Amino acid sequence: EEALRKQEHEAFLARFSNELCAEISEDVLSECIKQAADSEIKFALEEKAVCIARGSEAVCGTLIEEILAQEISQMAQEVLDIELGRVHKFLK
Amino acid sequence: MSKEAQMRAAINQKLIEMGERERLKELLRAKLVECGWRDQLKAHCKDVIREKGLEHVTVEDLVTEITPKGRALVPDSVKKELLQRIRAFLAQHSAL
Amino acid sequence: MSKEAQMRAAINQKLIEMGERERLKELLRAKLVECGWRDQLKAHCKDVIREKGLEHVTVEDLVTEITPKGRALVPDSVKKELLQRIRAFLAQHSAL
Repeated sequence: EEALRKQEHEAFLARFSNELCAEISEDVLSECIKQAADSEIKFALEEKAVCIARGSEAVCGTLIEEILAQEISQMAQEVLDIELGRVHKFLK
Repeated sequence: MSKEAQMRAAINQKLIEMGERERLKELLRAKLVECGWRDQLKAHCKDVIREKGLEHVTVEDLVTEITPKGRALVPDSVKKELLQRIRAFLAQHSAL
Repeated sequence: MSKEAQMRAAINQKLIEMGERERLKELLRAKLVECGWRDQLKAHCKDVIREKGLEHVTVEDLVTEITPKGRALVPDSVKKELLQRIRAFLAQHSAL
């Protein structure tokens, strides 16, 4: 009877250990998976925000350069035309 | 309450009271970092986000997507070590 | 194409699609007049012509000569306003 009781107890401990192991693993894995998903989404969002900020600055810079180039060449042409016109008028 | 249920309740209480449940969790967390599981999972998260596009993924979607791989990636040696530690504790604290 | 280059292309495309790029150009032109940039640069043009002599200056020379000053004379506040406007536009149309 004692041997049987011991055998049953051993079987119970083995079963319980496995259950407990599964339970603790499930708790920890769920927690770690949630943390990983959370932080990776956060990280990706931050990375995207930085990329948008840099991209906006670059596009802004290009836009300014484009307008300056147009304005400056137009202005140079205008001023030269005016100055030349003045000289022609003077010569006449 | 059956004898087995009583024993379960008693062991569970002891696990909590003695802080062993938390220690077991801590052990598992540490082992997961040590064996590279966390890094692998992170890389998998990045892959999923890249594939689906950030704007189409919520945290919940990502959890659902990575959980099977997360479970599969736990090395047997880590599971064994945890089980070993639980068995040792139960052997010590579950006298007949 | 790098991630940043892709982003720049996406921003540009969005600005063009919605006609915002043209509006931003108009805004910048107006701001350059408003802040006195045009007048200052025009005066500088005249100085350069006077210094070099009209017969020795081509349009290309003049452009090369005045461009550095043209860039330097754009007030930071104008650059900032333009950037702000781009950011606000992207925040409103965040399908990037």
